[in-house]
Formats: sequence, C-alpha cells, structure tokens
Amino acid sequence: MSEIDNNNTNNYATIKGEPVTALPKDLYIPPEALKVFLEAFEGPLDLLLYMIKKQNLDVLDIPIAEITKQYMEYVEIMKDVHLELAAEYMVMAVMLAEIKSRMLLPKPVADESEDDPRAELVRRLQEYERFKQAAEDLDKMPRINRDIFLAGAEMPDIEIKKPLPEVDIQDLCFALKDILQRAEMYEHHQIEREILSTRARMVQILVDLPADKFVNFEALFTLEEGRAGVIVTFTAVLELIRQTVIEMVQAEAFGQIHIKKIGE
Amino acid sequence: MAIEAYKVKRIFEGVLMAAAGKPLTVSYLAQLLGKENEFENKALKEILKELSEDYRGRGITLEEVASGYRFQVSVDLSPWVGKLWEEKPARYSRAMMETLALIAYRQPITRAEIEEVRGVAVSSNIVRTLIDHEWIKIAGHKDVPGRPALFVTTNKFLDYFNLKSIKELPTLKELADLDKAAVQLELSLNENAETNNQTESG
Amino acid sequence: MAIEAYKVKRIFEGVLMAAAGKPLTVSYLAQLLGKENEFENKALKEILKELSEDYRGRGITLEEVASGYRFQVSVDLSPWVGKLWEEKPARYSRAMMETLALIAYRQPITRAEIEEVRGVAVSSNIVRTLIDHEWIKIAGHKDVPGRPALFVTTNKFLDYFNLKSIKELPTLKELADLDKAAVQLELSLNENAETNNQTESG
Repeated sequence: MSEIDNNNTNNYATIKGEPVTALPKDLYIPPEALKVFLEAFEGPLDLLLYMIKKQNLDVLDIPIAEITKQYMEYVEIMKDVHLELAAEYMVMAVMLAEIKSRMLLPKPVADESEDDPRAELVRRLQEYERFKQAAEDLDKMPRINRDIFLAGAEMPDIEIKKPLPEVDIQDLCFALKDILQRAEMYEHHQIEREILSTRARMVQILVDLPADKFVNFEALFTLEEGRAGVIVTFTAVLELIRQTVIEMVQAEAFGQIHIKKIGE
Repeated sequence: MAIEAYKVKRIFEGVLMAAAGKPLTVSYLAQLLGKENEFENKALKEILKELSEDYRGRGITLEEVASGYRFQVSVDLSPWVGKLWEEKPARYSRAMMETLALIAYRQPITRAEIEEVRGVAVSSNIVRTLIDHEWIKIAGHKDVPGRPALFVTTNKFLDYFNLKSIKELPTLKELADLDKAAVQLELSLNENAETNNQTESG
Repeated sequence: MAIEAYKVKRIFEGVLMAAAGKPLTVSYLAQLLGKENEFENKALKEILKELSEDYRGRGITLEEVASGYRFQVSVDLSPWVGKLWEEKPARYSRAMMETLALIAYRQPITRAEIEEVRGVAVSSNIVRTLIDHEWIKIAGHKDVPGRPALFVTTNKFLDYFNLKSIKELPTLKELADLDKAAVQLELSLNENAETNNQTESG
C-alpha cells in the first residue's frame, strides 16, 4: 500500500477516528524530508494544485469528495509534524467541505442557472496557477548580475563642483519682510497674553529639564511666544546659571549649546 | 563652445561608460551638453544609434531600458564575466517572485488583492524587501475603507530585468476558456450530481 | 572548449568593462579563460594591445596601470563627465533665507541679534553652511561680554546677486514697510525691556 513501513508505531494523524499510519499514496517521501516538503507549499491553493497535477486531474472537473479527503490528510500531517499551520489552510478546508455538501444537495429543477459550486474554486485555482507560472517565468528572465552584466570604465580625475543654491534676491527681501512681520504679529499677541514671569519660567525650565541629561539650548524656546518670550526664557536661563542650578556647555564656536541640571 | 555631432558621440560614449551601467535618458544627456549645444532629441537618438552600431559584434552593447541608455556586456559573454564575481547572484523566494509577478501584471494592486490570488497572507518582509530594492513603490491609496496602499512596479524593476516597458513582460498564460469551462461544467453537473452521490455514499 | 584568439579579445573587452575600472592583471585574465584555453602571456598581451588600438580616438581608452589593465574615460572628456556627479543646486530653507536676509540688511550683526529678531535660535548648521558657501564671514567681534562674532556678507555674495555694493540691495516698496516695522520693533523693544524688568521684580 505504501512504501513506508506500516509497522512503524509512528502514526501521522488520526482521521475519522482511524489512525493514519501511511502517508497519502502519492507521497513517496521519507518522513524526515516531509517537513521540508510540506513547507515548500505557498499555501492551500498551491497544495491543491499539486494534488490535482500529481494525479493528472482536470482542474475544470475536480472530484471534490476525493480531493477534500486528500487535502484533509495533508492538513492533518502538517499539524502532526508541528508545522505552523496557517489559518488559510483551515479556511480552504471549510471551503472544500462546503462545496462538497452543496454538490450533494439535489439540484432544484427550476433553478437551471445555478453555478457549479466548484466554479469559484476552479477560478481561484486557475488564477493562482497563472501567476505561479508568471513568477517562474519572471525568475527565469535575464537579470542583472546573474545573466546581464553592466559595463563601465574608470572616471578621469575630476573636480566636482558644488553649485550654490539658487537664491533670488527678491526672496531675500521677502524673507526679511516675513521675519519682521512675524515678529510684529507675535508682539500684538503679546498684549493679550498674561505677562511672562521670569521666575515662573525658571521653575518651568527646571521642571522640564531631565535629570543628568543635556538638552539643546534651543529646545527651551518657543517661537510662538515672540521676542518677549525669548527674552524671558533667556533671562531665566541666565539667572539659573548665575545661581549655579544649571550648567551650559558649548563644545565649539557656533556649536550647539547644551543645558544640564547640576546634580545634587 | 558649440560642438560637432561627431564629438557628441565621443562624449556620450565616455559619459555612459563613466555612469557604469546606470541608465541615462536622452534628455539628461542633452542637458549635459549644455545650453550652448542644442541638439534635437531626434538627432541625439541618431547619434546613440550610431554609437550602438559601432559596438556591433564587440564585447559590449549599448542598450535602452526603462530609465535610459546603458552599456552592458554582451549576453553571450556572461559565463566568462560571471566568474569575476565571487558572490553567487541573489536568489529570491517563490513567495517574493509570486508577489512581484502579481504586482507587475496587475498593477496597481493592493496587498489584499495579492493575498486573494495567492491564497495566503503576504508577509511584510516581502513587501519591505521589494520596496527596499526599489522594484515596487506605493503609487497611491485605493478609495475603499482603510485606504490600502496601491503598489506598482518601478523603472528600476524594468531596468533590472532588462526591459524598456511593462508591455515587454511575457504575456500571461491564457486561462482555459472560462465560458467553455462553464458549459462543460453545466453538462457535467448533472452527471456529476449522480456520480457524486454515488462516490459520497461509497 | 578551446577558443580562438579573436574570441579572447571579445571576452577581455567584456570582462574589463564589467570590472568597470578595476584593473585586472594579465595573469588574472589568463586564469579566467580556464585551463583548457592556455595562451602564452605574450599572446595575451598582444591581444590586449590590439584591443587598446581598437579604442584609439574613442571616448574610452584601455590603459595599463600599476595593478593591471583597465578601461578609462578619455581624459579630455572630464568636463562632461564631471557634470554627471554635479549635485543639483540645493534650495535654501526658510530659516536659512531669513538669516541671510538679516545679515545682508543689518550687517554687521551678531548671532544673538539675529535670534532676537527672528524669535528663534539660529542653528549652527545654518551659519556654517553660509560660511561654507562663502556668502558670509566673520568681520570681527562685538565689544560686549562674550565678544560675539559679527557677521557680514562677502564679495562672493555680491557677485552672486550681481551687485556692486551692498547699497544696491533692492529697496523695493516693501522695504518702506520693513523700515516701519523696524521702527515699531525698536519702540517695542524698549517697552519690553521695561515689562521684563517688572516681571523680574514681580
């Protein structure tokens, strides 16, 4: 019946209460290679296609009952060899069972237009087969560094020019106008705001500063507060430095200024 | 300085060689010549054609792919050239190739649509690898709930497979005529209903 | 399979091109041909010489350098090839433009003064980039605590904008408004100084 030793105590699965001690008929594969074999399938459609091709069946006329039985055998084996079974395999099992049951129902005489319950499965199998083939063809197409090699030559020594950014002089003008207008706008807002208190800001900075970590000086400022806000923050920072509550570090000229709380 | 056409050929030859296989478009090459050297695109293409003919029968060829012109080693020399590289050319998994094939033939396509055909979930790794290789990109989002990303292939993908356009991909295998299949199914349905009843009970 | 000399030339051409400028020695090339294709070194050198002559007057040349043979782009094409690697001119960020504008119109100016008007800190990157482009330079140091650098624009800046002197900077109508704004700023500066003093004591 099978080339695999039936006396082996190793049962592959239990189907309908009967232990399956043999692999499906077409599966002439040593058990140790089984996992590798089963892992080679790209999903339930791939597995179904394999079963159909293996038995020279017509995709358009699948013996559903038989295929469902075989499919379930594979799925049981997969479970048994602890192959992580994708949910898709179970979904397909349900679909097969459903088709099977629908085919068992007597066809109502009046409803001639009803499709073969297998039609959707056939469509999906065909569609998948098409792209499985397309993928194989694509894989065989000439590609770079396997079948095609690019050609080139050494460049002569050249001086690479770094072009300056393109700036329009009017842009420069508008930029200045923008800043001043913005500054002005924030000043107007300022009036409606409560007066910023340096002392309150000192407290806020201290609360916000993480312990034992440098932060960017710039991070302390908020543009939206306008010039007055910047001044208040700046004064607060100076006061905190004077009181040696925080320290300020600048590694190089024009470098980033960092602020840190002085540890206890 | 205005330059003569025969010089343009030398310049293109040198520049395409310096680009070492990175494809350059005609308009890029035209721009490289500068404003003082205006040539019609047609004239430049003529020059490139001439250059290509100069290499007939030699060890390299000038080819046009999706992103432009590039020099390639003549295909029949691949066995010799392949020895230059110690590394084995990359191999890609079936899952990756099937995903890529679906995107190539069905673009623009969503991940769910790919999964629908393949019958399994598409791993994020595969999508990320394809995007990292710049073989696919997100072209937009489908106007359905969740607004899933729509994938398309890139020119880099075409370049990699030595193609000028997606139309050059081999045609998909035709499906067995579904109409015919339907008729056949209809016919067999009645018979089968009986057969199945037998099989089932058997 | 033994191959003929004329084929060896094609193979060498393809292989050297695939190496894209990496020099290959004669013995390496000989080895590439395999044991079944034994050629004397002298014969191979003859083949390479012939190949080199094929490229006389073209956009590339076959050269022998210390570590072997390689194809090079002809030296006289450097100006054209150089353009391949030219970076696209960058666009200045808004922060960069504003900083430059303030330096141009308010020079000499310190960083703190720029920050005061802009309301935000000026990143070191911006200052460094402007100095790198040679558009601004440090003209001296202000005689106040900390001795901050005073920035001015350079002649290169003037050249770029085709100006003879900084006085030629456009005085568009907007500039009138700008001045008004400036006056307002001046005024509000004093007010603010007071406000701040009050806050301080409060």
